[in-house]
Amino acid sequence: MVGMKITFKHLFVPEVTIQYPEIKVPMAERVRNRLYVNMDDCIGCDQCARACPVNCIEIETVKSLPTEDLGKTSNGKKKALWVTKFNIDIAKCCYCQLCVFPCPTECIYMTDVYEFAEFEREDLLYKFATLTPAQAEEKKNNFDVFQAEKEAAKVAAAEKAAAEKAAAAKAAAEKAAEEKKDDSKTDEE
Amino acid sequence: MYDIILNITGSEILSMIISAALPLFLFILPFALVAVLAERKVSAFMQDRLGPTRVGPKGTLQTVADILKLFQKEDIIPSEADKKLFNLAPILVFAGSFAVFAAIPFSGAYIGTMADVGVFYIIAISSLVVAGILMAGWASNNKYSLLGAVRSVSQIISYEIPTALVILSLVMLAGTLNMYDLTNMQTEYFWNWFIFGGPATGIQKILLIPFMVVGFVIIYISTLAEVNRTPFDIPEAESELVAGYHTEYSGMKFAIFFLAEYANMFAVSAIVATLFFGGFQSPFGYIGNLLGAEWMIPIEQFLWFTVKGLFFVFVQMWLRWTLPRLRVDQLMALCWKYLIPYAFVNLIIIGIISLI
Amino acid sequence: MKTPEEIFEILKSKFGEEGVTFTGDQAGDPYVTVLPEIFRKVAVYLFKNEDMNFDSLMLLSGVDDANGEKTKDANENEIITGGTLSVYYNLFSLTHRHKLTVRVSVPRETPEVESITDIWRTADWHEREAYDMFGIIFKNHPDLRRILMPYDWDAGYPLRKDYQNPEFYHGMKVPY
Amino acid sequence: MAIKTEEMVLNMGPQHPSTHGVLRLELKLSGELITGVTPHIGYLHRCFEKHCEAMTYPQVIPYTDRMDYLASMYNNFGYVTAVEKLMGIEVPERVEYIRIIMGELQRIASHMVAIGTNGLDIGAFTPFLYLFRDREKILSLFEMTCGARLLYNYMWIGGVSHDLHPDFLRLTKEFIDYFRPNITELNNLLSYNKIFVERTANVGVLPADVAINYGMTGPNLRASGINYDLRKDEPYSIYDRFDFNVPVGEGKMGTLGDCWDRYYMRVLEMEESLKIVEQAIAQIPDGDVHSAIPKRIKPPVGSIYHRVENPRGELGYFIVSDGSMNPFRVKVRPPSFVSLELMDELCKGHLVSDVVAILGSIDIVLGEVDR
Repeated sequence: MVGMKITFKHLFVPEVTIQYPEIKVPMAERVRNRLYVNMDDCIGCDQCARACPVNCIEIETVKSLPTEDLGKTSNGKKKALWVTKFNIDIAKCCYCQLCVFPCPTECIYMTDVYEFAEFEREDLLYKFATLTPAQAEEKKNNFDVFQAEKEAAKVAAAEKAAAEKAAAAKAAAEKAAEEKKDDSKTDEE
Repeated sequence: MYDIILNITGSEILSMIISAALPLFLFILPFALVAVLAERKVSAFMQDRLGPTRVGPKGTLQTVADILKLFQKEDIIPSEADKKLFNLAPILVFAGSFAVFAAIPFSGAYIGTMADVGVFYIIAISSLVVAGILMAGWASNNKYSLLGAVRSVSQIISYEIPTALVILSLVMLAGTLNMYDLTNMQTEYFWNWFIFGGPATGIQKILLIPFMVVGFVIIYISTLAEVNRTPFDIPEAESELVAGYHTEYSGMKFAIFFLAEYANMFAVSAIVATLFFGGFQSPFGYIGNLLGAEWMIPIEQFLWFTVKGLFFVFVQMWLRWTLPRLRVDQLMALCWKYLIPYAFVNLIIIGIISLI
Repeated sequence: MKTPEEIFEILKSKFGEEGVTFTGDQAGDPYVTVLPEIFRKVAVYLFKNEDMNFDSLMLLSGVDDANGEKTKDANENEIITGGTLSVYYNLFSLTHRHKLTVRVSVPRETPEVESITDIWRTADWHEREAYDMFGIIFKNHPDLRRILMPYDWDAGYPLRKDYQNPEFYHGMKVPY
Repeated sequence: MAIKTEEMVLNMGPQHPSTHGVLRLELKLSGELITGVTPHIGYLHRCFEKHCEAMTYPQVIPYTDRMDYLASMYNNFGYVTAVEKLMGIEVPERVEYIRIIMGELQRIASHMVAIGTNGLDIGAFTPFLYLFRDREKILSLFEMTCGARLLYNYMWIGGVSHDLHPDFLRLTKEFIDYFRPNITELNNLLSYNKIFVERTANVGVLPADVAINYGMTGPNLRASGINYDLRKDEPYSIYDRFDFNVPVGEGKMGTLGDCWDRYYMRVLEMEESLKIVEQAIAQIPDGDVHSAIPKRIKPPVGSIYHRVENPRGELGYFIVSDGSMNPFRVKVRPPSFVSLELMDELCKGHLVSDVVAILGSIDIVLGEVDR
């Protein structure tokens, strides 16, 4: 009967539950919900992709040409890579926050948005890359072009070097031949 | 009521059926709707939560929403189930639990049937439910419901004996089986109720009080078990047998089982209120005859009857959300080793006292 | 309260020099390696003997030592042949509060270890798990069958280093 | 002619309201009496150990969370101290205190779930909801410090991910004062309730020697009268600085080692954990929590077995390292895996509704059993 007294007392205790859609639970500020990447700070260093236990971050970068200037990140680090693809598959993410700590420029962090359910699973694949596919293509092409030029330049340089060596060798050979001729001339005189 | 209908319809049988069936539609169905919501609200407040608040203002239309949902749910019949029994079971359980109301006096002016064997009829009809449950358990061809059905059958049958014994001791004292006369005996003030010794006078009354209280406790516990409620809800123990005999039912059949359970709950608390707490008698006189308006009394009596019934229904709900569940053999032990011997002793002592 | 070294000395004196060897130089806790042939007697001794009284087996874990030579087969996944599979027994005595780790190494092709289920009842499921994950067969074990993987998993033993995921299992694609 | 009775095999299948997860119990029944129970596990097997071999040491921590998802803080604690012992890292004082506070709060939360579901299986619905209302307070404490409510990845090798929130200590003190009277209320409502006692006393009795032989640990072992608690007998981290007593079963409500004892152990342990957290809050020093976290974690070659007192029993990590960045082999000794073996022994001769009571009292979590 003691138990009955308790439950009866609880009849008058005000309720603890809240009505979810109208009243929302205030989130703690360190809460770990949806990932967000601030793209203009991202230098494409792939630290977060390496730290992720479920590898749900895929990054592809293209080296920028020395001529292009990509500007600086907020804390003054020079950016050298075009980030053509930065996908986070939030459906696979286990919200462990291991990717937030190694990021040098702190551009990846967890926001407190928790209502991001989707109907299609593909929508959960967040694409953070700022370059449109066309731009990405273009960046890749001119990088390949640049690469090709460098190759060509190197090959050319190599040939020149080889040519010089050959020339030098020929010159040396001729000199030797002349000396032999001089010797023979001296012999003849 | 019966004679009013008689001169309207003129035929004997028709008026008998109408007057017996009237409480079913006018009172019990709306009560069942309210009871389902009340149970969820009471349990919610006891557990510091709100209960249904979405449907209708503060959740009042929740049960209507439930019934509509159950209506359009598909009526699945398991493949190897025994079709005839499967469909017959809910009807039997529904009929059994609603037929009881024919003999309960709702108010001075209204009683379903002026049956002289009132109480005896009630005990007989309520065991019809047992057949229904056994059919449901066996027909749904599922081990869990078979276990649930066998348990609930043994439980209901074994708990009818203490109920019958206590009613016997009461009827012996009152001398009549008719519920209407029983209630009239407990007229006027509440110390005339049977729990306080009934209409007897002097030494006999004082002697009777303790045994009447014991009798009330026994009958309350055993009727609880008969309705599969609170500590005895083993047949549909969620954590062991999933949902006992009505696991395989869905849609309308499940709604019928559900309503039958709540109707049974009210029926049982009405019987206990009528037998021990003076059915529709008001504890301290009627306002009707104070103001001299004769016609108000039956309405007042009906109100008192409903208040007492609801109070006992509330106590059942209160028990359900406080006490854990008994095991089957403990249940049987409680019935055979404690309730029945006490009921017998109680019967004998009351018999001796009534001889003085 | 005995240190593993003292226990090792007692075991060496009892079971002879070659049967029992001790490695304590590595990081973490030292362990005693026992030959599979005499392991059963050592176990019974450790359990029955008064001043040892190892009455509770904390953990039994199989480890694939992967010390065989590695060859590349058709579609360049590794196959390890030769080498050993070893079983580590972590024993503990409630009365004397001392611990011991015993290691038994068995060849990869015929991984057979005597079962100790009748000495420590807890070994029953641990051995079944070691069989399920590594394929180590425990002789006269009450019912040696797979415990964690589905019972009819026929694509080898998952925790071996050279384990390849099967393409389909009952028509279901395995790597999603 | 004797009635021909044959045994009925009842499958308390993977989907059953009271199997605490995905477990199939095959009960052999004659009537209601149980003649044999064979548990079938493996439905929740996520090959934790195979994952560990492909991950670096810090990346394994989120996986240890998901093993015993009701006490994931303590799983981290076990794994992290094992690797630290292997690498010989000394952790600053403040981190030790934070870990003890977090561990003990997690023990209270896990016991709350254990007691709640045990009561629920026996039919008492209301105490389950009272306990979950209090458990919400602990979860919000965890969320304040590390951001997550159930799977924290809070303890790292050599430190913790976040320092304590400024008003964490104050809120924890409030929680302790708030929760203490609730335990006595729970006791009156459930522990001493006549029907609850009748349902659990003398049910599933576990004698002491069988418990040891089966390798039983934690509250289930102490309920059989053996005073063995890792925090007292083999004090790891700084448990030796706190004074708390270890509750041991006395068979108050029936024979020693029955369901009621195992249930009551957890209630007493909740009170002890409150004491520990109280003392830890009082003595916590300041300091930096990130100082001892090594940049590159490459433990030396070797193997180690380290055990911790998880709310469900003794959680042990056997780590073999071959000197590379990834662990060579991580084997876990989950306490629930071991206590599940006892089901057959405990349930013989009882009724179907007792199986539910016994399963609730040994308190298993299937995530840990199947790994």
